[in-house]
Amino acid sequence: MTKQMQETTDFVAVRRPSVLSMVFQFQSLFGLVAVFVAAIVFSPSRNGDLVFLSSGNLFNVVRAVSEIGIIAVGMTFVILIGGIDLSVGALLGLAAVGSAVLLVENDFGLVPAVSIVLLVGLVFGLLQGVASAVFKIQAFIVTLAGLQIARGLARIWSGGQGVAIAYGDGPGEAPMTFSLLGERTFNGLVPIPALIFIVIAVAAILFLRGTAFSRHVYAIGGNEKAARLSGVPVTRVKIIVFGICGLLTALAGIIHAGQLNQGSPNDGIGYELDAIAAVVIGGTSLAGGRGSVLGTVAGALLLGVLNNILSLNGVNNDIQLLIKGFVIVVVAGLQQLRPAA
Amino acid sequence: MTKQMQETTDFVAVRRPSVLSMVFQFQSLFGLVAVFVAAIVFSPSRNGDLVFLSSGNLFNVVRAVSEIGIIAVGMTFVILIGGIDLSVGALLGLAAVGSAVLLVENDFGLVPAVSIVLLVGLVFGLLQGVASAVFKIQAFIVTLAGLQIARGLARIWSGGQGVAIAYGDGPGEAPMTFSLLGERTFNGLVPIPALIFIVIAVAAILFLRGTAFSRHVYAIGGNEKAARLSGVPVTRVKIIVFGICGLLTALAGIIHAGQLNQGSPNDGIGYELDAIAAVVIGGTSLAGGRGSVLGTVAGALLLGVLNNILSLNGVNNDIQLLIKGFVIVVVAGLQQLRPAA
Amino acid sequence: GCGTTSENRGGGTQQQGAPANCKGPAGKYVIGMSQANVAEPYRQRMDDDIRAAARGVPQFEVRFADAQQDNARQVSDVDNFMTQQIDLLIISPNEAKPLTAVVKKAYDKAIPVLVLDRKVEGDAYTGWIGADNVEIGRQAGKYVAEQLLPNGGKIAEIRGLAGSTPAKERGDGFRESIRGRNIEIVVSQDGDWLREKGQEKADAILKSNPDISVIYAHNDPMAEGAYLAARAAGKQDTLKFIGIDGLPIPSGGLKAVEAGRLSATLIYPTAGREAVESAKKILVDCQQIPKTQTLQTQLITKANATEVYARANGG
Amino acid sequence: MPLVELVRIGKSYGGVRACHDVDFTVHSGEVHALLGENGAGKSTLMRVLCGDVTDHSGEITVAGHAVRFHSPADAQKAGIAMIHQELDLVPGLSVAENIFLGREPRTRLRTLDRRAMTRETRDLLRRTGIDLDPRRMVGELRTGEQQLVSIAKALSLDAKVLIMDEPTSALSSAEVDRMFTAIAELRRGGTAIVYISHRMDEIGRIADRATVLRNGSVVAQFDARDMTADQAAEAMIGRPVRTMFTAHHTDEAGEKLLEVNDLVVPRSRPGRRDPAGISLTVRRGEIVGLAGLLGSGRTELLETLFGAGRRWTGQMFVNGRPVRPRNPRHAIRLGLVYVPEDRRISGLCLDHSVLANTVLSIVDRIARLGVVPRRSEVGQTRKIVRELGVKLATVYSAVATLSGGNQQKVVFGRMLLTEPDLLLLDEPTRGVDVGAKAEIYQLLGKAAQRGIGVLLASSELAELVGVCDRVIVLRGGRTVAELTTAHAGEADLLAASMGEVVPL
Ligand SMILES: Nc1ncnc2c1ncn2[C@@H]1O[C@H](COP(=O)(O)OP(=O)(O)OP(=O)(O)O)[C@@H](O)[C@H]1O
Ligand SMILES: Nc1ncnc2c1ncn2[C@@H]1O[C@H](COP(=O)(O)OP(=O)(O)OP(=O)(O)O)[C@@H](O)[C@H]1O
Ligand SMILES: O[C@@H]1[C@@H](O)[C@H](O)OC[C@H]1O
Ligand SMILES: [Mg+2]
Ligand SMILES: [Mg+2]
Repeated sequence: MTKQMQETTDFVAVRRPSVLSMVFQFQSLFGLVAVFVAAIVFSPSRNGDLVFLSSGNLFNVVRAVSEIGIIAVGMTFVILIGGIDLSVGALLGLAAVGSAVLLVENDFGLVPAVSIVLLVGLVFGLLQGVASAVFKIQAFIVTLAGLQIARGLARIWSGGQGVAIAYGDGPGEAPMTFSLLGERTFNGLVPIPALIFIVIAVAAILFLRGTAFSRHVYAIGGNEKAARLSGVPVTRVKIIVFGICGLLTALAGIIHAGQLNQGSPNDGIGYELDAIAAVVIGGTSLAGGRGSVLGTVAGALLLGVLNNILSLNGVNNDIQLLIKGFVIVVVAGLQQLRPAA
Repeated sequence: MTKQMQETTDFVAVRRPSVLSMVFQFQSLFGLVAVFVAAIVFSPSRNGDLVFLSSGNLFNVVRAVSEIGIIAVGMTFVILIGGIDLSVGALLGLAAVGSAVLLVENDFGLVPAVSIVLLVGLVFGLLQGVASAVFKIQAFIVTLAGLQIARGLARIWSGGQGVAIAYGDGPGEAPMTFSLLGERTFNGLVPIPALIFIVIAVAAILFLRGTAFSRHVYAIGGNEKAARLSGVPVTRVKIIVFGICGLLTALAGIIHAGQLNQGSPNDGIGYELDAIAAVVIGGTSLAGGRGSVLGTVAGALLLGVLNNILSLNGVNNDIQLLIKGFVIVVVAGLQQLRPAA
Repeated sequence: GCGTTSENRGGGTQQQGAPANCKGPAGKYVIGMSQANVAEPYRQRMDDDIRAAARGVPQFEVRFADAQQDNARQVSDVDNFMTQQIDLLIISPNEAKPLTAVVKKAYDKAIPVLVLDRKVEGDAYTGWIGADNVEIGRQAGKYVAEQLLPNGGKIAEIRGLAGSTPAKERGDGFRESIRGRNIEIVVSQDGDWLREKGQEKADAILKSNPDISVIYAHNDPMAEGAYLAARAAGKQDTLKFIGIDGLPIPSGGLKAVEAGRLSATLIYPTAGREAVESAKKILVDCQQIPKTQTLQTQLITKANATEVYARANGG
Repeated sequence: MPLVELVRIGKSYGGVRACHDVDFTVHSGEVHALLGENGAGKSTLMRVLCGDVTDHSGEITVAGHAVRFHSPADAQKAGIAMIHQELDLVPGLSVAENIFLGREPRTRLRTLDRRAMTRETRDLLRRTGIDLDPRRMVGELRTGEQQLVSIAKALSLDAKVLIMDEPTSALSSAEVDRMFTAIAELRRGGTAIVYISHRMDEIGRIADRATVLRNGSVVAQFDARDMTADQAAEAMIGRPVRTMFTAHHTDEAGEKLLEVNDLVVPRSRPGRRDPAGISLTVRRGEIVGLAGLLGSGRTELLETLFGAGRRWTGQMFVNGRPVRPRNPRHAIRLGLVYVPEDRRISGLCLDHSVLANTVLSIVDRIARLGVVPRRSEVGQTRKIVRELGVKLATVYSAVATLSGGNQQKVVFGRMLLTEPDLLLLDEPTRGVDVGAKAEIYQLLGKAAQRGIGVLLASSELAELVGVCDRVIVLRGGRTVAELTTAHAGEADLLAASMGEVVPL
């Protein structure tokens, strides 16, 4: 994490006009394109068609990254203000458990259940925001504690075991609508979670470009003191950002429960690293103030494509680890090849 | 995680090191003392003696944190320069596997085996340092990739299964000396790993106080550009720091293998978060430039004592998670109670 | 657990600790249960079984520790139990070798030790209770070879966490019994025991190997994940899935077989109930227990799933 | 033979030519002033010489030998040291550690010789007349004090060539005098000094020669001793400059805009001299100055008024209404704005564009349904950038790529966009070139005419006398004098700042 004070020209919180700079603003897409091309080259083929490129497979990739992707969108906000959120994996578990318990054991309707779970995620995030912004405890510590608390709550709420979700209209059954989360639409092609991910991502991209709030977010990450002196409501923005991350994580947790037809207190273990990885590979700086949701989406897809093509080729799992490691470094290294400042 | 510069400008304004400031310099010890006192209060007692305070138990605590503690010492250096090392858990696994394979399968002597493993750790760390310092890839990404590579190598080196270590003089047996790592000395009281941890910690504390190198480490984390302009060999120092972390991690891996009589490719999963947590709870800023090994040791012990007292009281695991989360936030919050900025 | 017990009375049953610890029905006993990783449903159920069974023994108080899949942590957990001077240790070790020393230490302090599921080395423990994973793998292979693919065919394997013993043994046993049956494992991927990993791996497997007809997963959660992937690809009816564990819980394999998502599962008994029974024998009844109790697995298909589920839950 | 010779030095940043075919020589024992407006290329040229910028064209010779520096360390070995314009100190290290960074004294055991470090630093500080504890953390020091540390550090390097890039921009005249004594001593010892400053009076006092850069090229060379400030300014800007100070003096005082009574910031930390019992008024259309030595409490006072300080007692009225700004946001809503003294630490998001920095304070005001209309933000930015004459490639350039003075103007522009009633300015022209200063003064004048009030803290006495109606002098956190510039001059201000009794 070098401090790029003097020489940085690549990020500006607003679009830049020249063609060259356009290309480099989207440099995080480079890695994705490179990995995508490699995936095509190495794709196994069947009946002359490339398996990797079949629409079914591509949607599988998007589906597989959708939960991490949604969380990573929220994580992007947190990292942009110079924070970090380690609690997301555990909070996803809590949300998945909550969905299952409320729908199945408490027989809540779809809307109340989903609303409550989203509210839980939001409040959890806001509380972490308060601890970090008001009490000025490093976000790393706050959310590390949050991780344990969320995991503990999930275990208590579920009684330690996964809560299975059965569908139907009877008591102890979740409404059929909820099962849509595990389904595909448009002729069984497009997985619903992938759709949700895309909607969230597009909304977040637009949101982070055009709104006053997003300017505040970038400014806080860029120089918190300057932001405060410029009249940015720093504390409030920080709290809200953690709230957004919590809310999106809860959404991912609901999707998780819907996809897997169960909510287990162990869901989401280790997701925090995956989400942070997507953000950082997408070119967002852990120091805050620089980055984009578009980059994050590219980062998440890159990791998904990589996993997918390695699995499609049935590559030995140990070798997969090596390849993933090297590809990640190389992609990140390529991103450094920008026009010298 | 606000930027270093801002934070320190509204730092304690003391003309000279007063008693008060001395106290607050060691504020990271506060949390440890608080948790320690709480542990005494809540300790179960037997025959009128406090179980927690029995020397056997205290040494258990130190033994239990020794591996994470040694890694955390190395991690402190990395975090002080504003970096992070996610590869340590996997590298510990690689080192543990390496120790077992070299001693048992390749029948290397103690010194060659240990030297090779330490060298592997050192080189692994140095390479990560090069990627981060020379190619300017964010340390988070470099070491995330390093994590996967180390884990993959460990799987391959071990053949995917834990390699058991038997002791003796025959072929396929490790020298008895190695088994000392699992033993205790001074009347079976003091575990060797605890001793090693203490030695490393003391050495690192002295090193970070007394050498020019250490000033360079702090300077790089505090203001990299200023360090460079002052003639500090920034790139070299960064590379060495990652090397130190790799080396200490390898040492922890050797101890791990010795304590558990096996090297398994799954050893050390998740240790990175524990080590970083010890550093951060110890008061070192993730932004770099501020912190101490003493704090880290306190952080590691704090977590160890917390785990220990909860276990001694037979607290339910789910509740343990909640308590740990709250204690961590509260302790970190207390640390903020320095003379107001 | 619900398997029948074949007690191997041949093993060394000298238990020097038993008499010292046995205070009869009048005593009060603290039992320490060191679990490798409650994040696995199978192990959570093991703890739950112990908890439930112990409720029937008023003299027992059981304390649970969770090592979170870390050998070193489990060593500390046992250390802490010894500091608490527990009367009996139940341990389900994360791995054999690393826990051997500390188990021996407890045993040498005259604390009776019951080892569940995975083993430790040597014989410094009071008794081992568990099932045979190689045998389970064999039965799974036999079921595939005889019932699902009598004429041979291609299958995929989704394995447990690399490096864990059950993953290896279930793979080995399976291969043993399909040998020469014209069945080919065309692809084998690690699913780390996790449902979502099973789903993700199966997604890719179904794309790259559309000609497989069976997915053998090393546990039920991964088999369920694979089923979900197949359903998304519209292949849930043409493919067959088999898993292992057969936990009698709503999210477990018995229900999945009953609902027809899995063709079969094999019971992997938790040994929880048996452990408490043995503990009672040692501490309350002052009896000896066999060194080895191998619990039998049971093949579960749609035919017996409902009944076994009911029986396991006291129905 | 010149000690250092730069021949045809060129350096571009993307499309911007910071230096173009510059020839520049330095002789032993001379003070060579380097002049030019903001963005002329002064810092860039000197960063080439001190090994910080390495990808330049042209040659460098030192004592007749061609050299090529690959790092600042190389240049230091060749005897060339530089005090950078943007203070480059490590906040987490002590004064002594900063001074010896990269060349720490060691004991026989190769460990850090802390004792020697502290002793030598104390000597050094004493010799240069700086009153600081060597063990204090640099991060605790105010800007001016940090500047003193940088100077002390440079002086200790025993350099043959010492480059000082605006070393005094945050210092008041008493400290400047002391620095000049130290510089004179160095020069007598044969050290060559390159001196960059926008304070023209300083140039006349110490420089032997002056070179003027404009748009990256040398446009004039003077014998500094008989150069007039007007000549220099004309060479820098390329046209005659109108009188610096648009002597603005309101005769009929407007209604009271700001009134402060008995403001006390309770002392709560050792070593602080906080504002104590300050009372002042700023009327509409009035420019009120704040004078004082380093650490007299000016910054703290302004921060307090802006809601960015610490808890305080007393009364504050804005437009006659009692107020108590809770935080900067609240203060801005009350019609106050604040231009902080250190732009890099408190003023700017350096990585972000000029646009993003400039509109930061008004984004939520101009947003419709939360969305910032692009046309309006770009329009506002372009307008203010033009008004202030900010030199930049496009409004999308990162602020970090602007020259120091232009960065200052960006902060200034942001504040003006909020259309405030009262400007709280802390050294607003620090590092700003003469032309731009004149523009800023005009702007202040115009603002005042529109009925805006200004409270201006400055270390440049000429500025205070030239621009303000009244000047309040602080010393040790207290008001010690209030002078009307119609009747008092720089000497009176200085005397009051130094603690000599001046009738209020
Ligand atoms: N890192 C950089 N990236 C891009 N452009 C830069 C960079 N540094 C300087 N420039 C540009 O080079 C030109 C010269 O800048 P320089 O800092 O040398 O000016 P200066 O004469 O020192 O100005 P000032 O008096 O304001 O300090 C300016 O146009 C500036 O915007
Ligand atoms: N945040 C702070 N941390 C440490 N010391 C401070 C701080 N703020 C003010 N001081 C000290 O309080 C005194 C008053 O400082 P202040 O900055 O208000 O004065 P000033 O007149 O504006 O000085 P300067 O010219 O340096 O800006 C100084 O001695 C300064 O060192
Ligand atoms: O699912 C079980 C897994 O969690 C455990 O570790 O090993 C046995 C498996 O059946
Ligand atoms: Mg400059
Ligand atoms: Mg000031």
